[in-house]
Amino acid sequence: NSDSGKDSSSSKSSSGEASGKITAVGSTALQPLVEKAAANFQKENSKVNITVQGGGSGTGLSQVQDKSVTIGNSDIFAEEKDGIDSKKLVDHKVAVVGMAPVINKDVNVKNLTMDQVKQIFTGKITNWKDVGGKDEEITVVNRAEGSGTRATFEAAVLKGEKAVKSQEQDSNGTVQKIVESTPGAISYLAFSYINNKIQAVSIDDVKPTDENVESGKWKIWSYEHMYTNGKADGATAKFLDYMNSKDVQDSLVKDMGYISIHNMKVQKDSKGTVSSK
Amino acid sequence: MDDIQKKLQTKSKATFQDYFGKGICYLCIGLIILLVTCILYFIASKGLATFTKNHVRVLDFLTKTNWNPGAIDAKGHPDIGALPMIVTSFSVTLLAAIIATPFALGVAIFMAEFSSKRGTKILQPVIELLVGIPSVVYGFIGLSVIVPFIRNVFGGTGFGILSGTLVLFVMILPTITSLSVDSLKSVPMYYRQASLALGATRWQTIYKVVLRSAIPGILTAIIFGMARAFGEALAVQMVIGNATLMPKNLISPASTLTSKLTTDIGNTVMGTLPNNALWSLALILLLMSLILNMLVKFIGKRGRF
Amino acid sequence: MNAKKIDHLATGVIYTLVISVIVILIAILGYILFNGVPDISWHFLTSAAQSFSAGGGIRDQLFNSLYLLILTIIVSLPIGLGAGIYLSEYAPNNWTTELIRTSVEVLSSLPSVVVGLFGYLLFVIKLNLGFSILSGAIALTFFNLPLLTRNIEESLRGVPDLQREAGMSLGLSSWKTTTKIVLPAALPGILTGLILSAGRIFGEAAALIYTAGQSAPTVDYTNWNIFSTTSFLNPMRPAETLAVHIWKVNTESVTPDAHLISSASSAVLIIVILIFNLGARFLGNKLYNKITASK
Amino acid sequence: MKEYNLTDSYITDITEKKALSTDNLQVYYGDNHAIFDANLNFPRYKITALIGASGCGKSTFLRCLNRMNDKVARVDGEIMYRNTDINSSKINVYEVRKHIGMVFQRPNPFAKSIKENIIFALKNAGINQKDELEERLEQSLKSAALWDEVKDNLNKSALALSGGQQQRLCIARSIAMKPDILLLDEPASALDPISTSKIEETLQTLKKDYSIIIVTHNLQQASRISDYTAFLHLGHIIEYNSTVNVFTHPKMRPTEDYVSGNFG
Amino acid sequence: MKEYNLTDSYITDITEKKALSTDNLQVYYGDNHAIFDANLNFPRYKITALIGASGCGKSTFLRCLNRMNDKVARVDGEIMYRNTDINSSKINVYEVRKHIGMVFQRPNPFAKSIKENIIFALKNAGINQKDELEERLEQSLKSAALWDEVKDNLNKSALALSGGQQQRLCIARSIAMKPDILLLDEPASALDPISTSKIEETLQTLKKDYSIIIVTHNLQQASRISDYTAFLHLGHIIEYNSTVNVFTHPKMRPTEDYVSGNFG
Ligand SMILES: Nc1ncnc2c1ncn2[C@@H]1O[C@H](COP(=O)(O)OP(=O)(O)OP(=O)(O)O)[C@@H](O)[C@H]1O
Ligand SMILES: Nc1ncnc2c1ncn2[C@@H]1O[C@H](COP(=O)(O)OP(=O)(O)OP(=O)(O)O)[C@@H](O)[C@H]1O
Ligand SMILES: [Mg+2]
Ligand SMILES: [Mg+2]
Ligand SMILES: O=P([O-])([O-])[O-]
Repeated sequence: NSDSGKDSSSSKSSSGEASGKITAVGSTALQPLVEKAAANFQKENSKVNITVQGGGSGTGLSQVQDKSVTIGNSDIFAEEKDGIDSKKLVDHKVAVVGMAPVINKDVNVKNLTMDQVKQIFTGKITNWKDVGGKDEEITVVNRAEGSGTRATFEAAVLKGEKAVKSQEQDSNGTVQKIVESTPGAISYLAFSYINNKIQAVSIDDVKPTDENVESGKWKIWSYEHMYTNGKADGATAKFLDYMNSKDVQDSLVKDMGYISIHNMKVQKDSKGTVSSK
Repeated sequence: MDDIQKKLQTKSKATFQDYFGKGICYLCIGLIILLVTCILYFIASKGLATFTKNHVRVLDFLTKTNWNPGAIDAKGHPDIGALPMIVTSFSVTLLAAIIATPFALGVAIFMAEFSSKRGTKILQPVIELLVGIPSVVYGFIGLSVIVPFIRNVFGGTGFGILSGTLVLFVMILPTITSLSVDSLKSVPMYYRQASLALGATRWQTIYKVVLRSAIPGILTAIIFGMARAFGEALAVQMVIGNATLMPKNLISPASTLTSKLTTDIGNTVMGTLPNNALWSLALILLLMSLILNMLVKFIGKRGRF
Repeated sequence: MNAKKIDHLATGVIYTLVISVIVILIAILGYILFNGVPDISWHFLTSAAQSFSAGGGIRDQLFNSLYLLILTIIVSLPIGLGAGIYLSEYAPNNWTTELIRTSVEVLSSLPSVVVGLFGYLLFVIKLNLGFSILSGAIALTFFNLPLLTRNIEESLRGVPDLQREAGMSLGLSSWKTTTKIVLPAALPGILTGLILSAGRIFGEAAALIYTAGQSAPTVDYTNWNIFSTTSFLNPMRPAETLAVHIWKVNTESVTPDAHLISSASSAVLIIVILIFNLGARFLGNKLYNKITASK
Repeated sequence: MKEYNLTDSYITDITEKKALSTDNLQVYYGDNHAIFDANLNFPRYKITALIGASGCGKSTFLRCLNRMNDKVARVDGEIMYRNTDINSSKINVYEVRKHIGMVFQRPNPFAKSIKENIIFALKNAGINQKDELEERLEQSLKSAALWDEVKDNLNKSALALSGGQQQRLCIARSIAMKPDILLLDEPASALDPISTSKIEETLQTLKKDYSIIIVTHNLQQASRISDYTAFLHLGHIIEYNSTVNVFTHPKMRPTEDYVSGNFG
Repeated sequence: MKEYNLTDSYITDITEKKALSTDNLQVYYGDNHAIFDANLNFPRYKITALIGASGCGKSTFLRCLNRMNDKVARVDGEIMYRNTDINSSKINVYEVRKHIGMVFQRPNPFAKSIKENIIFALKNAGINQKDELEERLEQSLKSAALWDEVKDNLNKSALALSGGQQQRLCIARSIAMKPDILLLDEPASALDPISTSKIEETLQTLKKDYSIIIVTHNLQQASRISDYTAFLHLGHIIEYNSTVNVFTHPKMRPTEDYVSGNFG
């Protein structure tokens, strides 16, 4: 199926000015980036009309699968999502996002081992004093089940074990706020949401930095994907090319707090296997 | 046959005006019925798919306490129990109504009976203003004021039923108040006069005459307030903690039907079990609001002399 | 205790309740305004929002909110009027009418997320309206209608039958009587309902996230051609409203000044609702006085 | 209450031209049979009074005559007006009401200006020339003896008038439509004696051009102003005769008791 | 309306024992001065009628007498009852109203049973013995001439009574409190003549034990039942005299015009 979705009445000519209507829906994390890129893109391609919306990765994937939208934005591989037939979808990786455990500042812990993180999130360790902090109960704050951040974090950290039942929040902003204000709280956030009011934790003495992600030392990261149903063409293809161009990767992607896809020295497949590029 | 006689027997402009007006009104109400039917059908079909397509047992859904749509339990059934959410929804709703009612009634009595025109003039718009504050804003005030307050006073994380209750209390206060005012005002003036002229005090008049006859209206107001509390999502979601656990006490994180629904819906794929299960929660909400409405009707009937 | 003492006591209790409610109200409004008003500036009101950098404004969101409000009222008021008139003037007193009333009221207590998702699947996807102001307005109509209908019905019922009899006995059709006699007399009540629902529309976020969308593409405020995609009047463009903006800024935004934007936007929202409230009341009274020739 | 035989009645024959007549009129409120076999002829350019104890059906009967009971009650039988049965479902009720006007017990002016109150219905009836409207406005207010009191304030709200003035405005509003017949349901019972006598005077002058049927529970009023009187009891027309006869030589026992105050 | 001199008045001296008197009573609705310098003495165990055109201030004046105008209007001056100025702010108004009962123009029974209607206020006033309640119930209904009609249906809703019965119930409700004085504001104006005459009879018997002040716009009624009559005009008491004198030898010009129907 090579049609790029019914919303896109894109012109077939691949040269010259593209025209058409593109709707990109899905991941809220990716939305601002694509929105900004789309605005810049439309300045040069005034005949292209791009609508960018959130709704969550699940929404993005299922809508692009139904061809209701042109592009489905997702934080996770289509293969990871139940109910999505990934064979029909074409993946376009547009950025990399690193994630780190974050804790409330008063806990005063700066480093954990991968195993400790795992035990905390599976509910086996429940007090900070067991990992070198003060005597305070651990409050685990999870992202909502099915969120890309949670899927990535659990794949990298829990390795198949089940997370403890605890608080869940459906957005990064709320998690940030709760960790900031709740004593003893721990959660995880994409690098872009980490600020100086919360404590990002090193794992096995590796600091959560862009360089460590790029080199593969930091294990918790994922791609930001833009899926099309079938091969992209016309304006959609042109826009996706633009997303991958230096223009976007070296400026917007960085501004957003993401890592450029070009800088990665390792790559990950949908099963989570990491290999060097 | 004279002119008038003929006129009597033929349709006139007024007749057509009436056809026209009737047509419009039927059209409008028809449209509303269509909308309602659509949305009911939509939710019912989605919500029932959990049971028909995914073969979750209704009884399990309503009585089990483990919500785990991704997994399958020992017997091979999907592991979906909504009881924690149902219990939490009921708890916050009832508690919020219990707290809000005395305040709302106090204000309503003040506005309807104490006849201080100026007080009413100020209170009325302020109460209307409260209705317009977005849920998110209530949620954030809850998150930054109520949650820390509860944490400091009662311990725990501060997230839980109590915080949810307090936020909802403020949110349903205007609803209950303004509907109660309406119902108090509809008690005929002469009841009050009659009672006062008999030497009853103002409070005796309010309590034994006015409130008595306004009771059906006030109950309706409370139930509408409860319906609003039951369906409120964004604000509750921020302060209740969203843990699909059976609430053990008022200050442990819990999850209401709506908060679960809003938290997860964007992260699931249409047509899959996790998504259908969420729609089943919506179906419960719908049924609840139906039951609450029936209750209103019932009270209304009983209340009439 | 004698009756007079109880009277004093009850009065005291009621005053205590009223004062505590007033304190709560003032605390909430004060909290929002105190946190927000200092950050409101002309620049804030008139510049576009920023995704990653500080200093963004709410120009488009504010306009979208107002535009959506107006569109929603345009869509829902006539329907609400028609349905309200039906229920108060035409509906027979039987179980079908009760059923209609019940279903309308059930609609009013549906969580707005559900309405939003329904609107998303039906209008945005099925009817191909896309993420647009129009989809948003229709979704908002869904939960605006029940309240509005109920309110209009009750206001109409409040007008004494004497007025209807007067109209009918002059040979007026019941439609004319209703629209020209009863409706004007019911205007103040209808207005209050309208203001209340306008407040709700203005503050609604959940139903709009999936219908009117969460992005505010830059529009051209000089383009009055409502069919043009860049026109600010085009109802087919996506439109993030102020309430949605507050939601988004709080939940997903990476802008450094998210907190500031959120509190200032909340304050703006409340101020706009207040202005709307007072304005509608003022205009309504004017209109009422004009129609009824009272002063 | 005394038991009377309700099947006996005395109905006089009207020799004058008839304005309206009812033939075997029955009214039911659900199961409640409110009017039984009413056969009455109302003479033209006369005032006919309907009297009877509270709840006997005076208002019910009156309201049938211009179909105000549509949707409220079931009305069987014929009401003949200009050789047409206006109780038939084929009849255009709006036209009926233009020709048979009605004034109610409690004054019910519209919440509009005095002027608007009068010309509103006229405009709706298709009268649009300014002259005609002005003329009818003045004429009807004069007929209702209200002109002098309001002529300088025609744009004032009708609700600002006193009760008696409001009632006369309602009469003016009715007659501005130039009806044939005017029905009045206790038009003066909410008014003070001054206003009442003004209204009575008005009716006396109106009767030159209109046939008037008036319900009243004030026997003095009935005897003062009406030419014919019908006495109703429990939904039955017990006696119908010239007013003088009804009050001085009642033919039926219940009537006699009622007018002499020994009733019930 | 004719212009009369409003400062002249004729107020007769009451030689009998007084039930109530007003001294320089003034009433203001905001800026609107509604009652001017009312100085009236109401004799004990007599019926005093207040008459006058609509809006002259009859109701306003009456409502002052048991402080029903509190919060509605500003009332200056003294109202002496048992040598106490009951218009003073120190007075317990609830007690005042127990001794000075009131019945309104439109019957206003509570939506409760007949029995409940009567004992409601009694219970509020702290009377709880069953015997006493039953006794007062029967006594008051008998005084109001309603006992025979309702004694088998005391638990029926009061709203199911006819208008006249409702009004008598309201009178019974008032006198169950054993007041000294009974104020009635046009108690019969909404009723048919039968009910009206029942009420008038009731008042005649009540006057043995109560001092009664009644507002009426029915001059016949005033002359039939009252001993004294006060005529009000535009807020002024123009004439106060024995009823016979007021109706047959009015001292003042406005009174004369009013009672002879030449007023206004
Ligand atoms: N809308 C109605 N529905 C049911 N019953 C009614 C209705 N209107 C009147 N009735 C009944 O019909 C009977 C006649 O009532 P109607 O109002 O005609 O009496 P009336 O002679 O006008 O009395 P009144 O002097 O009190 O106005 C009464 O028994 C009354 O209860
Ligand atoms: N609540 C009120 N507020 C302001 N003005 C009032 C109020 N009640 C009465 N008035 C005014 O006071 C004056 C006297 O009114 P009142 O009701 O005492 O007259 P009335 O003699 O009882 O007339 P009616 O025979 O129509 O009952 C009138 O001018 C009236 O408009
Ligand atoms: Mg009647
Ligand atoms: Mg009065
Ligand atoms: O990026 P999220 O899917 O975790 O919101």
